[in-house]
Amino acid sequence: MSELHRSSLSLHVPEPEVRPGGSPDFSNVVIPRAGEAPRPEPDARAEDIRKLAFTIIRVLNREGEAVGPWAGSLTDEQLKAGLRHMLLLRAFDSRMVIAQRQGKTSFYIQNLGEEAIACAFRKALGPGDMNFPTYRQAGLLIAGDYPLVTMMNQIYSNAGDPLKGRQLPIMYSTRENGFFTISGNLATQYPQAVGWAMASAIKKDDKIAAAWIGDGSTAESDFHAGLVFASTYKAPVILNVVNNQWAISTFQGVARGGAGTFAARGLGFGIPSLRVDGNDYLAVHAVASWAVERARRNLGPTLIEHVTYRAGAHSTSDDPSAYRPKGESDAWPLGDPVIRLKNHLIAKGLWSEERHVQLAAETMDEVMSAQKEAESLGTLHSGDRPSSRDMFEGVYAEMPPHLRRQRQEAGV
Amino acid sequence: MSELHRSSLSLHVPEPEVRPGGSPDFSNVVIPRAGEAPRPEPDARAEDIRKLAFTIIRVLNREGEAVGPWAGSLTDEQLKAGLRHMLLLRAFDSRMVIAQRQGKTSFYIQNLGEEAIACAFRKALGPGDMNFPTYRQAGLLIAGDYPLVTMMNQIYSNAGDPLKGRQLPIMYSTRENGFFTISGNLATQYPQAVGWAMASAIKKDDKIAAAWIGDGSTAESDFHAGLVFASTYKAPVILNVVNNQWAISTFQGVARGGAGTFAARGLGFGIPSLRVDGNDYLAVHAVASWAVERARRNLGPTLIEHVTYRAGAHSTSDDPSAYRPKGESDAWPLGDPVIRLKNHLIAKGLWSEERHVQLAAETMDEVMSAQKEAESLGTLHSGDRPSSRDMFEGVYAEMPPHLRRQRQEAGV
Amino acid sequence: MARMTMIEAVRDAMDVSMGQDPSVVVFGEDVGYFGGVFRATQGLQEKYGRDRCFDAPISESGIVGAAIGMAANGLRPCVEIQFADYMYPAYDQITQEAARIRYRSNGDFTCPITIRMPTGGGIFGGQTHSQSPEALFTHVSGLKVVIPSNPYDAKGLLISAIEDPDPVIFMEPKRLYNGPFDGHHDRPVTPWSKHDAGEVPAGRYAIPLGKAAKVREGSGLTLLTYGTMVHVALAAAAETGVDAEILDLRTLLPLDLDAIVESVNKTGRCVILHEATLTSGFGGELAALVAQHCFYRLEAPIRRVAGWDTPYPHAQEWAYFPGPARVGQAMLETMEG
Amino acid sequence: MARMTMIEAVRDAMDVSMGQDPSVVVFGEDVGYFGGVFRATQGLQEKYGRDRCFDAPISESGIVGAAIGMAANGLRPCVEIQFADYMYPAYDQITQEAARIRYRSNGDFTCPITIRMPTGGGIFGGQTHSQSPEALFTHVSGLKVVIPSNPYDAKGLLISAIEDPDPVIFMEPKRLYNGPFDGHHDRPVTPWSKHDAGEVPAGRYAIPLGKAAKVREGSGLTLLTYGTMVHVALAAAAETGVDAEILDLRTLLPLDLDAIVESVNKTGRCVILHEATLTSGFGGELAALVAQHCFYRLEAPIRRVAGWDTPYPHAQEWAYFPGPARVGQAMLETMEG
Ligand SMILES: Cc1ncc(C[n+]2csc(CCOP(=O)(O)OP(=O)(O)O)c2C)c(N)n1
Ligand SMILES: Cc1ncc(C[n+]2csc(CCOP(=O)(O)OP(=O)(O)O)c2C)c(N)n1
Ligand SMILES: [Mg+2]
Ligand SMILES: [Mg+2]
Repeated sequence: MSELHRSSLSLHVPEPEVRPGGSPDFSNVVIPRAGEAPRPEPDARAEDIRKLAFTIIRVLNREGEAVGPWAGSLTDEQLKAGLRHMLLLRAFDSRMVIAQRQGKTSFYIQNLGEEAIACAFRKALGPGDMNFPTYRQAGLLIAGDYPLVTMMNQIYSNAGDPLKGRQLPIMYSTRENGFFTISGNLATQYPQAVGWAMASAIKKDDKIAAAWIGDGSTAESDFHAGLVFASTYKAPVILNVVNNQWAISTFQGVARGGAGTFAARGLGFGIPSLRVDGNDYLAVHAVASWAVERARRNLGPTLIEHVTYRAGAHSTSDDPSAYRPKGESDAWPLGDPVIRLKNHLIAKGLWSEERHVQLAAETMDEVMSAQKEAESLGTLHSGDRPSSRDMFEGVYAEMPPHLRRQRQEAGV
Repeated sequence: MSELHRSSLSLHVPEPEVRPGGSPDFSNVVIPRAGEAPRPEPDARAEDIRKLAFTIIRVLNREGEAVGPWAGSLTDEQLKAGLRHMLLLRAFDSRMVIAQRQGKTSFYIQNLGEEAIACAFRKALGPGDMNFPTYRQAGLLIAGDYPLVTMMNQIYSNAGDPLKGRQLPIMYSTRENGFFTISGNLATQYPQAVGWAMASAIKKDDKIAAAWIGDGSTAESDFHAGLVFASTYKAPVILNVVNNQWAISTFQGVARGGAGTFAARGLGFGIPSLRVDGNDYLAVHAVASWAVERARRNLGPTLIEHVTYRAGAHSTSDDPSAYRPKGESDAWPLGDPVIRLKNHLIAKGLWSEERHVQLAAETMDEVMSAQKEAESLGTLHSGDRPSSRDMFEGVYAEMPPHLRRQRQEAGV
Repeated sequence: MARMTMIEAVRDAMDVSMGQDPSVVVFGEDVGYFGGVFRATQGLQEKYGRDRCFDAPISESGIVGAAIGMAANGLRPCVEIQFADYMYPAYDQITQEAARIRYRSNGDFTCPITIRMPTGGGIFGGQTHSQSPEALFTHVSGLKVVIPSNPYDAKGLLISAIEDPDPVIFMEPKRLYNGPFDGHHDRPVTPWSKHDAGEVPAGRYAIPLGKAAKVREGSGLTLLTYGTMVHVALAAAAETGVDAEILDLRTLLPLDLDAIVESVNKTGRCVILHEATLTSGFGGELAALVAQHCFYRLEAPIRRVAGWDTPYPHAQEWAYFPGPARVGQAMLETMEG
Repeated sequence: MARMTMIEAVRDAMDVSMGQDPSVVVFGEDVGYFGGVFRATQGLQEKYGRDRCFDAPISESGIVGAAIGMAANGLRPCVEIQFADYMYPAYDQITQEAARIRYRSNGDFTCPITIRMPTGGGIFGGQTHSQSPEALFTHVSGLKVVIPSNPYDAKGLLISAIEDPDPVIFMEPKRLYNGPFDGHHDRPVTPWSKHDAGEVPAGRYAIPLGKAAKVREGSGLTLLTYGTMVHVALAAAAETGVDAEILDLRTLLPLDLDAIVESVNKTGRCVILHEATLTSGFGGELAALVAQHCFYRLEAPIRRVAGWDTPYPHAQEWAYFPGPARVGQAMLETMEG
């Protein structure tokens, strides 16, 4: 029986520092210096490297130099390709947001501010590896050289849509490009990625998997299921958490709770867990490569928290000015991933402002010509489209009698 | 693109050290000395006391002395009462296992070897606090002086069953005694306990909640949901994990995976997490009281991993000799909770072997006379029983028309 | 009396309930500061404080699980699942826990919670923003299932749901939030301000659970439906000229069987309409009940019009949606025999 | 040919499948070393190795989620959910993922998984070891749902399920594991060794999914059922003397509608029987289909006999279970009009 004096309880409801009307304030976000974090051996034990779950691994410093033990995973050509991918993705986003506003499709989700993560990560993977992405990893496709026009066909649900109009825009699927069919239900793909990786191990194959989830979605149960299975079977999987500070209108503190970081969750499972500067193309690539090596060498899973900021709206259905202060994106202390890589290339003498403007124009051209091609195949409400017949196909490998009857009834 | 030489992967499937045919081996279980673990202030931060998640807090040493900073939370009278509760529970279990074999009920689950946990924990709670137990916390009721005969009535589904025969045996419910209705679905009660505690905080009440789960069930998704909500809202709840080494035939390593302990899971949420010797009545009570103080002072949740061993079968439907070696229970290095508390009382000069035998006989008498009384009210297949009419009641507060029709159709 | 949209009516119901009963709390994903992605809870946090209206982590099982615990501790939580399509992680807590707490504890614990969820399609939401999973709840003893079709009913039914001593699934047809959509997606939308059922009295009023509404009196056939489809049925009747008696069931569980039997016994014909997938949908139960209770009065086979047995597609939304043309045809066929 | 129990037949099907196809893997709670709480996987780990048959953590969503990922990577997982009552944490993965992977990816990814689960009551298992949740699966486009009623069918259907290119829910009536239980709980149990359907050929054979079996030829009425209730129906026919034609549906989705319509058109009367709760159970769908397709041949109302609309109680098990007496009475009433 407690002898304590009982004082009354009260509910703690976490809230972000600032809401609309206030001025952006990230003074509580501690940003370690670039180059500071050590780079352990890939076979290090989770417990021995736990500090990496509470810092931010960074390579690019303020001067645009690549510093520290995580630097050096990419050649000059690879860096330039990375910049191109990010610009392509940015151009793609900007065109598709407009296309949605023009009614050419119903919905779009952009990647603004987070381009480095998926673009750099993709380059650390090999052929045959499989991503289980969320809706905010289009960079995996762009950096994988998946045709822009096919992406747009999907977005437009037009005659060229490989998914026959069945899926919401941006819910891509391409086995060939290592991109698992996106689900609209959050977090479900986490245990699936682990299962895919377990199958690889069961088959004694050498392919690995990557799971993706947002900060807010780590609260979902399937995040736990994924971690449990990855931890128990030491599956060759990389468990990515993209912490872009927001889950629609909800700041990351609501999912994170009392833990300092999302990477800390992985430590609870004995999974080596690292935080990386998600706006630093070089850092993402280096950390991803480290995790890929671990997986490939059968050393088990790695959790990576990518620290970034969702610079755009959640989706085309959302207006963030209702819940976060103006200019918060500009105040974000990790900067813009495109500008930072550009500055690095310039610092290295590989690049110039002029060439950058030119590349931006080129990538925009590329996107626009893809768009033209896609639109020639139709958009959501005009032109050629997947048929109603397509709606009845593919529910099963073979159409069962009741669906056949329904298709007849529908007269298609 | 990875440049690694690709060697083939293989699946890691954790297995216990020994299976039937082998000899029990707990040499890998590190047992720290009693009295060694420090006792932090209740407002300590999770990060600052993380070592307590990887050790075992123990009070009783081999000589039966209470040592170290966690000693001293109980008076002599309370200790003797504790011994009595554990003996009562043990007698209760032994009679009910036999009753099940005799066909007086369909099912039973015993608490053998784990008596200290629920019995001691219950005494750290105050009136109005609420437990969300699993099927293996009958000690909460016994130590709460809930009538044995009512428990048996439930087990027998007889005319005195407060649950009208609707529930499987041992799925007790008593709001008055701070015991939430047990669910047969594992882990579901974890977020419920947190919600109960949140309600207490919302109402500015001073009551707290305790959640209970087994080692195997921590793999369930609802364990995660509970931790997320507890961490985010700093709910006044104690999150108990009873690690009795087994989940039916599955050893704890399958749920625990690569983490050293189950307490480690709590650290991933920034929740102060402690491991305690679950076979040490004094240690359990001390740690529970510490956590109760935290909750009561609005300092938030605590996770407690109780390290123990399931000395009996999983349930009356199970025969553990099929999956674990003979004598494993005797080899368990933390000993038997009853004997340990007995030895402590003897060491303190408060007790003797004779009085112990006498108490054991008394508690058995108490159980047997309760059993007689319960059986006079009926058992599952004979005597007075809840009616078929009771089956239709209580689905809703008011019986809707379709159930009324069905009850008529059933002619009851 | 004011004209309200259905979202405003839903919000007003929560406002009234929170105002009259301090044990009513509201939470869910994005419902706090922001007021919910459909803005159903806008202003409630400001009015009632952060501990009575707050954001939840994205964990539907946590939301419902916590609500159950709160209810056991004397509160009346009214929680939001952002889309009905996202209720699945909470399905265990809803069906195995909330629905059975009273029964298994013999009333020692109860579970007065309301679980709101926008339901149905018609907004190009694809497979995961369009579902109508009501039949997955109607099979569960211990739940009540409510689906309003207009602002007036929405407010009165939601107040009843929140005041109900048992768990209520409250499904809000999202295509009706702004106006009475009749299935003609290519015509301009009528706003609720132009519709009588957009008249919503101020303050508390309750519409009892378990009672259907006759939204059109008729003698040719009986059409049983609920939610968005009420308006589609009305349009089909108008367009075909079939003198349909249209019942808006409003509560699916418990069901107003008397109203159904009375009407079908009168008309002798029955069409059942819902947006959810046909097979094993709630229409099956309705057809079975009508076939059983009205057998000797039926003059034609009972026809069901429903979503096809496919996932809800994106581009083919209007081929999937059981619009006025399909409903009208089923009515005409039913009149013929 | 050997006489087998249903558990042995199920085990044999997995054994045959694992033997012929290295991509078949089996996992679930307690299925590895121990061989499962019902011993369905006994010996498989020893025979095929730890990486083809292993214990899973107690996480049904993890089990099904991982199986989906494995299937996408070329395996054919056959997983066990320890009791159907524990499938709810996996319901999201089953219905929103497994069922839709093929459709949403247009065949780019597929999901050939089998999810076995013991189902039904009759073992005094109370609310959480007795449920029959088949209707929660039959409403989901993209799933197949199979329920065998004897060892011969169990083996042939499980082999078909494992070989099927799409996800199959395989429900095993646990009351039938050891013998053909006819609902007379107070009589001695007949073992499968005394029953013809206990004859199970060695090696591979497949029973096609989607085909019902006529287990009793008759002309008085048609009785539609599956699982345990097949034997209860047979007992009721024998005891009442009603000349019932009894169809064991075996696969609920896709359904053998032709066999149903043919039989009911012949007999003109129909009784539907299942153990699951009545309201919104699969019987509703069956009744709706019969009412639609056989309307002009029906001579009496369709009757449904089912579990009551309450949670499955413990002590009142035999009052809940739709035994031969209730079934017989429904048959007699249906013969009368
Ligand atoms: C199971 C489920 N619940 C809720 C939603 C609605 N929803 C879509 S995105 C989103 C926020 C996700 O935030 P986060 O995980 O941080 O990812 P981000 O959008 O920031 O990339 C929510 C709540 C959903 N899609 N699925
Ligand atoms: C959701 C769910 N899945 C599976 C089961 C079956 N089951 C009952 S007890 C048990 C083992 C639980 O082990 P643990 O959590 O360690 O608790 P213990 O029995 O050791 O006290 C299992 C798998 C269940 N009851 N509920
Ligand atoms: Mg986010
Ligand atoms: Mg255990």
